[in-house]
Amino acid sequence: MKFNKKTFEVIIFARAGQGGKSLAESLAQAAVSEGKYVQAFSVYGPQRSGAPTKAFVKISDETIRNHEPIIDPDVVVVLDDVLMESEDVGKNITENESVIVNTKKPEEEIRKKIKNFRGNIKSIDANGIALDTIGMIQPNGVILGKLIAVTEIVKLESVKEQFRKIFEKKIGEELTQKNVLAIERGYDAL
Amino acid sequence: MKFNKKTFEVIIFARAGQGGKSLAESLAQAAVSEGKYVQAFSVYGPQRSGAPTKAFVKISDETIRNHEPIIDPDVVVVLDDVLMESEDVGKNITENESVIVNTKKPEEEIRKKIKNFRGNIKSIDANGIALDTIGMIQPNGVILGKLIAVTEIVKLESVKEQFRKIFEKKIGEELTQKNVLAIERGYDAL
Amino acid sequence: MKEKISNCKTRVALTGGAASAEALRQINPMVMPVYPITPQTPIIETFAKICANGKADTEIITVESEHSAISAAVGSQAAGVRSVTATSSQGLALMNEILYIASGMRLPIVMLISARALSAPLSIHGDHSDVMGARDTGWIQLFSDSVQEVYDNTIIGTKLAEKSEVPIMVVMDGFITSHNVENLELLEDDAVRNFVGEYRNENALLDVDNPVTYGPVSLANSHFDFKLDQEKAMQKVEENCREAMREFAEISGRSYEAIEKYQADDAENIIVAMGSVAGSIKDVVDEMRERGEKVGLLKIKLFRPFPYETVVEALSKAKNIAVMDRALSFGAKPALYSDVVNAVFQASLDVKIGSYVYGLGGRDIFRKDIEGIFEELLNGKFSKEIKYIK
Amino acid sequence: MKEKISNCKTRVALTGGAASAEALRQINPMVMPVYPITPQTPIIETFAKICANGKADTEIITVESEHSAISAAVGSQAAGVRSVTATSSQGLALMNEILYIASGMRLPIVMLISARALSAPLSIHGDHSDVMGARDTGWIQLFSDSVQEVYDNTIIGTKLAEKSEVPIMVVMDGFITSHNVENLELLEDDAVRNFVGEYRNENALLDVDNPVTYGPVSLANSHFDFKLDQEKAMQKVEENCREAMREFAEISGRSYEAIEKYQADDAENIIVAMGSVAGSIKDVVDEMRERGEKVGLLKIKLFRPFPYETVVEALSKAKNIAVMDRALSFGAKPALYSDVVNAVFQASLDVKIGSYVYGLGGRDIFRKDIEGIFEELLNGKFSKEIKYIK
Amino acid sequence: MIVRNVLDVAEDPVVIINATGCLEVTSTIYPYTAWKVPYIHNAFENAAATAAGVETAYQALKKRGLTDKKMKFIVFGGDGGTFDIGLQSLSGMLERNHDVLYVAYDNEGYMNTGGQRSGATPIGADMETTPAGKKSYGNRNFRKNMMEIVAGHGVKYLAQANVAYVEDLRMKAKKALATEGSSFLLVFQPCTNVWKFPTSDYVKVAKLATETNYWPLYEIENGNYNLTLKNENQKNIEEYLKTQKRFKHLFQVGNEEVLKSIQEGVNRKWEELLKKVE
Amino acid sequence: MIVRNVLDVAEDPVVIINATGCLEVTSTIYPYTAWKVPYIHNAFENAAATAAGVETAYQALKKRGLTDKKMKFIVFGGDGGTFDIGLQSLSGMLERNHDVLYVAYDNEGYMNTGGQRSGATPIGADMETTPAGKKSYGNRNFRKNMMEIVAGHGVKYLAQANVAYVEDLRMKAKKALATEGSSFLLVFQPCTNVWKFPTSDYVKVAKLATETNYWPLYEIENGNYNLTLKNENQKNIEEYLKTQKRFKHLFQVGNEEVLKSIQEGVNRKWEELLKKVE
Amino acid sequence: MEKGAIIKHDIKKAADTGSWRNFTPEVDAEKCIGCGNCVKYCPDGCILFKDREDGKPTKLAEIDPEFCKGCGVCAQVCPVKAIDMK
Amino acid sequence: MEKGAIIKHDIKKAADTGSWRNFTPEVDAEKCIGCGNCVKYCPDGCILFKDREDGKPTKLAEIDPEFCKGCGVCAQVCPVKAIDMK
Ligand SMILES: Cc1ncc(C[n+]2csc(CCOP(=O)(O)OP(=O)(O)O)c2C)c(N)n1
Ligand SMILES: Cc1ncc(C[n+]2csc(CCOP(=O)(O)OP(=O)(O)O)c2C)c(N)n1
Ligand code: SF4
Ligand code: SF4
Ligand code: SF4
Ligand code: SF4
Ligand code: SF4
Ligand code: SF4
Ligand SMILES: [Mg+2]
Ligand SMILES: [Mg+2]
Repeated sequence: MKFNKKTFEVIIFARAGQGGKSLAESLAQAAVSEGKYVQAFSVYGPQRSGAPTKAFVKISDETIRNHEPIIDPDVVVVLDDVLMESEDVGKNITENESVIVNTKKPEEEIRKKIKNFRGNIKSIDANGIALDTIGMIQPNGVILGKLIAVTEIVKLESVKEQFRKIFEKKIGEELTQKNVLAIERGYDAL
Repeated sequence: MKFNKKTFEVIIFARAGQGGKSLAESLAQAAVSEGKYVQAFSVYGPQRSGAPTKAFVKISDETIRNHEPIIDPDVVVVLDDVLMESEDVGKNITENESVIVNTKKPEEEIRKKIKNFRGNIKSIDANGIALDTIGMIQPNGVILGKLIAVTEIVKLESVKEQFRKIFEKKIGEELTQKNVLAIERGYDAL
Repeated sequence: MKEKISNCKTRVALTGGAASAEALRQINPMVMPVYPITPQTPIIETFAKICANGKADTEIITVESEHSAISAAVGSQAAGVRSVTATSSQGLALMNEILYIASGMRLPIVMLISARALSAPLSIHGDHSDVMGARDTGWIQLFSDSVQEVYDNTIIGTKLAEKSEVPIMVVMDGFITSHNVENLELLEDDAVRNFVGEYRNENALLDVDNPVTYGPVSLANSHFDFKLDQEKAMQKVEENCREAMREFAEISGRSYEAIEKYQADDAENIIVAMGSVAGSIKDVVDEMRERGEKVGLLKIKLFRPFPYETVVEALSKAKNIAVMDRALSFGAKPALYSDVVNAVFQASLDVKIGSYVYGLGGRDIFRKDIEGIFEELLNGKFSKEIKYIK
Repeated sequence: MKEKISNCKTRVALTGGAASAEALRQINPMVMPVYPITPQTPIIETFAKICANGKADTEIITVESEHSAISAAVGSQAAGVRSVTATSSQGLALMNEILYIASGMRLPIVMLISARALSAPLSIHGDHSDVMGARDTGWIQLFSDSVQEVYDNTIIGTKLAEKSEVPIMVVMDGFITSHNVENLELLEDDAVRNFVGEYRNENALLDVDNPVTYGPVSLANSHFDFKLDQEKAMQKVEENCREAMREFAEISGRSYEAIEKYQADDAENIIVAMGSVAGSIKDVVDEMRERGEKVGLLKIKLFRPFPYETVVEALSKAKNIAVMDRALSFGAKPALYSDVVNAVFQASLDVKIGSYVYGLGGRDIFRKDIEGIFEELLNGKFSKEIKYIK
Repeated sequence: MIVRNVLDVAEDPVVIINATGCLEVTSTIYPYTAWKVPYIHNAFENAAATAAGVETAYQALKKRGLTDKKMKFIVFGGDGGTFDIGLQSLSGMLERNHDVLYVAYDNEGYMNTGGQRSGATPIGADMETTPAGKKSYGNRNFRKNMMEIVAGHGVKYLAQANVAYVEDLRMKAKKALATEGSSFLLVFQPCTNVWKFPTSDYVKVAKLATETNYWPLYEIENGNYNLTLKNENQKNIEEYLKTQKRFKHLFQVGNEEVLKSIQEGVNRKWEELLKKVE
Repeated sequence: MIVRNVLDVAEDPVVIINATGCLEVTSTIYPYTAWKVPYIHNAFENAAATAAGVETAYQALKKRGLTDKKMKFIVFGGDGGTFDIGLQSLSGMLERNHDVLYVAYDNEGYMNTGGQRSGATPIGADMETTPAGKKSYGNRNFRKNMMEIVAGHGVKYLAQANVAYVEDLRMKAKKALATEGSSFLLVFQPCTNVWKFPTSDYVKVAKLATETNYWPLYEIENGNYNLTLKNENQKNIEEYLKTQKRFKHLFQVGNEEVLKSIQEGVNRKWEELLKKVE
Repeated sequence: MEKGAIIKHDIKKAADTGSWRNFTPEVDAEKCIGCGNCVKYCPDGCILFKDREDGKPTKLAEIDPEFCKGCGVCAQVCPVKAIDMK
Repeated sequence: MEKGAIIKHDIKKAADTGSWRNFTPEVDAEKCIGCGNCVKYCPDGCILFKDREDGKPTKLAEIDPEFCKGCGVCAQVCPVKAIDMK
């Protein structure tokens, strides 16, 4: 049985410390602010900084009742292309679905790393853009922008607003503003 | 239902510290040495020295399987007549059964302390005899002698032997010998 | 769940841990001894931040072990004030001795549990072993399926415990619920405060003018009677629960029962389960119902005291039942299964019951697994052996 | 019990505590961490005297709590040597967390338990609450009815645990058995030593040339499997028990089984019970049989793992069953009752089962009470409510 | 006795927290209670944690303006419940500096369970878990130095007292109660039952402990050591040991070394103490 | 790092006992184990009791003549597993003087669970259970003085070390291993994750702790205190605090007093130590 | 049956040892100098001071026989041997 | 499945961090003076000494890339900055 796919599902591959979890949470809160129902969670384990992790976001117009991890995502985000060596990031990504990769490498090279892949590759040098806008290698904001540009699952405005709400207290106004800029840059990037 | 009374049952009323428990155990071990089956146990609770306690001995030719406290004794021993104020020592003692009391008081006076009593009273000044033989107020040996004289449930020899076995190591040869003498004196007392 | 949203409610998305902390903020208990353990940490960390920022004025005691956490909670609740704590797994097991004491003293402590597996080998992930291991301790155990239920159960549970004078464990599934951001609706602070009311301990230790003695020695002539009294209090819990939930529905629009029947009324094939798996089962039920299969779910929320008769009622139309346990009882039937069997036996229902154990140590369970279970019920292809969904 | 006494055996009378200490003297384990608690004290005190006089050379560790007692036993057993400990009540509850760890590591520690009630209120007297509270911990639980059984079970239990690589609780009833002087027959030292043999831990920590790691972290991909493996080991225990008891019969002339049927073969009315009450029930059965009543006893010795099928077999002729529990499971059916119901349900036996709770906190139980229960079975006058024999 | 004298010097209402032990078991057998003040017994190992909870509840009420009564919180714990199984909970209470007076009454063993060795049992004592025998001279460890361990927690006031010196005990209890935050008293309390001596020698035995410098009377106030009784002529420890049956075997041939090491231990500890007093 | 250096100086085969914590969790994720020597992790709170069992098993084998190998037993416990939940079990092990070296690696908090306060957390630190906020300056307690508590047990050798002073650490580990009976090492180990500083500053941060006299290097041998590093010019504690985000809020207006009391605390402890050294 | 075995204080419920005492202490009013030793040392707290009827200014020790367990400590600590165990 | 999750030591089972490192340290053999600092400080114990091939008498630090987690401590403690994080 293929359970009814009223839910939009995202898997985020990242390395511990890269901000995969905040990416997921920002996206989820943005969806909530638009009246949607969400789930956002991660795979937990003893994590040394740098270890591979996965985060999940589900977005729907109805209450999401099941608590499965995502097995058939609508879009996949990869925060570090090195992860593609060890993780099968393209699993269950079909023709009209995308894998968004933070990479400097050309798309064709990236595509080759996934076996039997039929989906789209959207690559973006999020590290570079982040360094540019925030001054740190913190790709999650940029790639979040890219993600909503690709999927249009929530509005850019909602994301920016929620990001501010969540992070202003934690990291201060200035850094938040830079991050918001990074989101915008990601959104606008080709 | 009256359960088959193949078992001979003794209740010992004493005050914590008077040796009611060792009396019970000596009697039981003597019976065991004659090939009998026994149980010997006490009522336990937080005991301050001087608090009333009860010990039980059951003796039978067959394995004793039940683990009830004794409710219908064949003989009752009272190590301190003061206990008769608070305890119903004569309960279920019928015509041919006895209550053996360590007391200086005459039997009639003792008898009056038990309501509706139909059994026998055997009184003995065990304290006095003990003081005489052991040099201490330790009535349990004397009264043990009396008990077997009254009931003939085990042989004097067995008791003496077992008493020696149990106590020689604990209290030394000399004191044991004195106690054995006390048992004999109790046995021989009228 | 019907959604009668009134105006004054706030819709947010939080993790289960944060949701329970938010409920605590509203309840504003007096004392909370805490000791960290994964995956309970989101609860105490969120609440510590709330207090650090003056949004609640609970006294947090950062104790040196879970044993002391529950011991201090006994102390403060006996002192006369509302006390809460939270733990998981090894922590709950370490509290074991004092759990019995808390309930024996009839102290309605509220404990939030983020359920997790027990060592050895060590696992930080979710299952119900810890909670099942404490099911005989005389505590109420209330399970939650979603973040909304965690929030609601924290509030309902506080009232239920205090009404019953029995301590309560409000259980969420470790990680799956405690760390999962989900939508929920918050009540207004005043609504919550009015609902739970002031806590009053008629035997408060701090009432120095009316001295009481807690925790005496009971000899053979009284101990049995105290235990019986305690059991009687347990027997009243379901009724109190019904009442608390009814009142809660009035302020929240969310009506709950000790059990939740989902498509169970006419279902011949029913899964009985607790905790976060229930949502997945509902999805499957809907799908299978669309195919015309008469399947349903019986979700147990109140696991202790076990609502035997209410369960029987809910299962009275069933032919085949699958009970899903998320813990083993080594060398015996799993706990929930065993209780359901007892309920059914007592009512002489003519049903077949299969035992399914899933999700130990955080093993994922998928809707297709659940569908598989229903298929077995439909085909009658299940035996008396426990089946492990690995 | 048939009495084929061979020449080389010694007949004595000892308390249950002393009898188990005597068995330990013969087994001569390497390490015994101890922490005192009434009514376990006769066990450890007798054994400490034995060691002080050089009659055993076990290393006694006088630890600072029961938690450390079981922790040290885990350490020494993992190190590679035979380890024992003993406790009761609060002590067993305090060990709770580590009990799961000992079994999870598959360490066949032998623990003698003098069963006692749990606080609050505090009671030093006997019941089975402590042991029942530990029934899910993955330990074997072997109950004893008499001092002889305490002695025998200590010896059989050591072998059974080591064969199964599962830890064991050898249970005696607090005071009633632990402090009661009864007759028993001792085996020769050599016979006992040969029977239990040398203990060998193939994963000994002290084997420094073959280093092993005990107690790793297991993630969601393996934890379930370890637990399942552990459960499988539990499933083999009954078979191992049968074998150990058969071998024990050879050296002792006393044949045991995981359960004992007493006049149960043709009995329509059966009481199921454990521990020291069984002897009293036998007396009643004999009396009532004399009156022509078809009554019998099913005594459970091996309570964990619960021998469902063996129990079913023993009950297959029964019409009315009374299960006697000496502990409450607050808010649920008592433990033994619940297990019997599961056994019977699984086999679809057509019986009525009544639940009787007795003896909590040392409350005496008399043969007339038991007779009363049989009468109720005979009259069919028992309901599904738990009956408390106070 | 300790209890009465401590309560006697308390001026504010007190709440008592008690660990399982002789005191608890003899004073609260249901339905009787000997306590005229609020009293709670939780378990054996958690009296201090329980006290932390009770005291915090009081602080919470004060903070919210729900009480303005002054109250004192006093724990009574035996040596076993303090040195051994309750040490951790005590340590946590001291660390967090709850406003509680912890009184450890020290009878040098688990007496309520019949007299087993505890961390407070002196070396050589014949106890149920460390019996004297052919291969044993009794307990093999020196007493845990509880005063130093508690002092290590930076407690503002702690003192060692003895039931036989009542005025001294009362003075210390008073000071302890006046301390803000945690304070600690370690009180010597002979046990007639397990130490085995006639009850009427109670005071004599207790005095000998101090007269032999086995149990010096002193206090530690803000880190400063102060002897509250200057014992001019130290008696030989044997005088003390001889009064009690638990040490009887030490006077048998073969145990001379043990006796010697006991005397040495007393001397060493006494000298260490003197150094700190200076 | 600590582990490797300690194992490195051990000459006899060692058996490791580990409490739950970062070390355990990162080194033994099934089916992987980083340990080339026998290793056991039992629970969080009972490493010392487990060690007591392991060591006693060894003594039992020796007594019965079943082994003649020499072996060393080493516990690794975090500060939480040592100061708090494992204190009692440690105390028992020390009291009975098992032949075990207990190494506490001190990162000043429960790090494995994400950075909550422990008894080793310094005052003012922003931790998960004692967060800084409008009404809070972070942790309110001074660190438990574990060295004094362990010293109170009469342990023959104990020492305070720092990962940044490797030779000193190795010297101390060697001495500790050579001790008959229990010995104890308390080793400072920065946690990049919770203290929040760049990993590459690891050694710098650790050194600052000693250079500010916050973490003096010393040992206590048979009761005698000995500084193993004489710090001639003490740096201001702020230099150390500034390197880590957990103390960031202390530099905001309003928290001057806290900063001051931290410096005072360091000075006081240092002077107390100097007195003892003399 | 009190809920949770919580006992409300009631003087009548203090342990009564009246019936199982070995020896009973008796204060000799003539000898007693009112020093208070016995009052402080009685382990069971059952000696109290009362005012004297004979006009002497000192207090007089009085033993509550209901709660005394007869341990003899009072007799031992009395400096003038005013207490006799009978 | 090992009984009781007891792992027999096997070098192959040590945690392998190869694939998730941010930076990789590289030792410049020219600069390394063989002081051993990095060997002692590496938190993961993955630096060992090897003999030099170029005939110098000092030892040369070698990093095992499989177990290095790229923390950079070695680079920090090297007195001659012989280690570079790439
Ligand atoms: C967890 C636990 N372990 C053991 C006991 C049994 N126990 C009760 S009191 C006691 C001894 C108390 O010793 P101590 O604290 O010195 O007080 P004392 O009895 O000597 O007054 C023991 C071992 C218990 N109640 N709980
Ligand atoms: C009984 C129990 N309580 C709590 C935990 C959760 N826990 C595991 S490790 C840990 C913190 C360890 O702190 P520490 O000992 O300082 O070691 P670190 O992680 O800092 O290395 C905690 C709280 C547990 N495993 N067991
Ligand atoms: S004499 Fe000893 S055993 Fe008896 S109550 Fe006093 S301390 Fe306890
Ligand atoms: S950096 Fe901190 S949290 Fe990470 S492993 Fe080290 S001590 Fe643990
Ligand atoms: S005999 Fe003992 S209990 Fe009685 S009054 Fe004297 S001191 Fe008190
Ligand atoms: S001790 Fe003696 S003199 Fe002093 S008050 Fe008591 S009876 Fe009177
Ligand atoms: S980067 Fe870190 S882990 Fe890697 S070799 Fe250097 S110190 Fe070791
Ligand atoms: S620290 Fe630098 S110089 Fe020293 S061994 Fe390592 S690489 Fe070579
Ligand atoms: Mg004591
Ligand atoms: Mg730490």
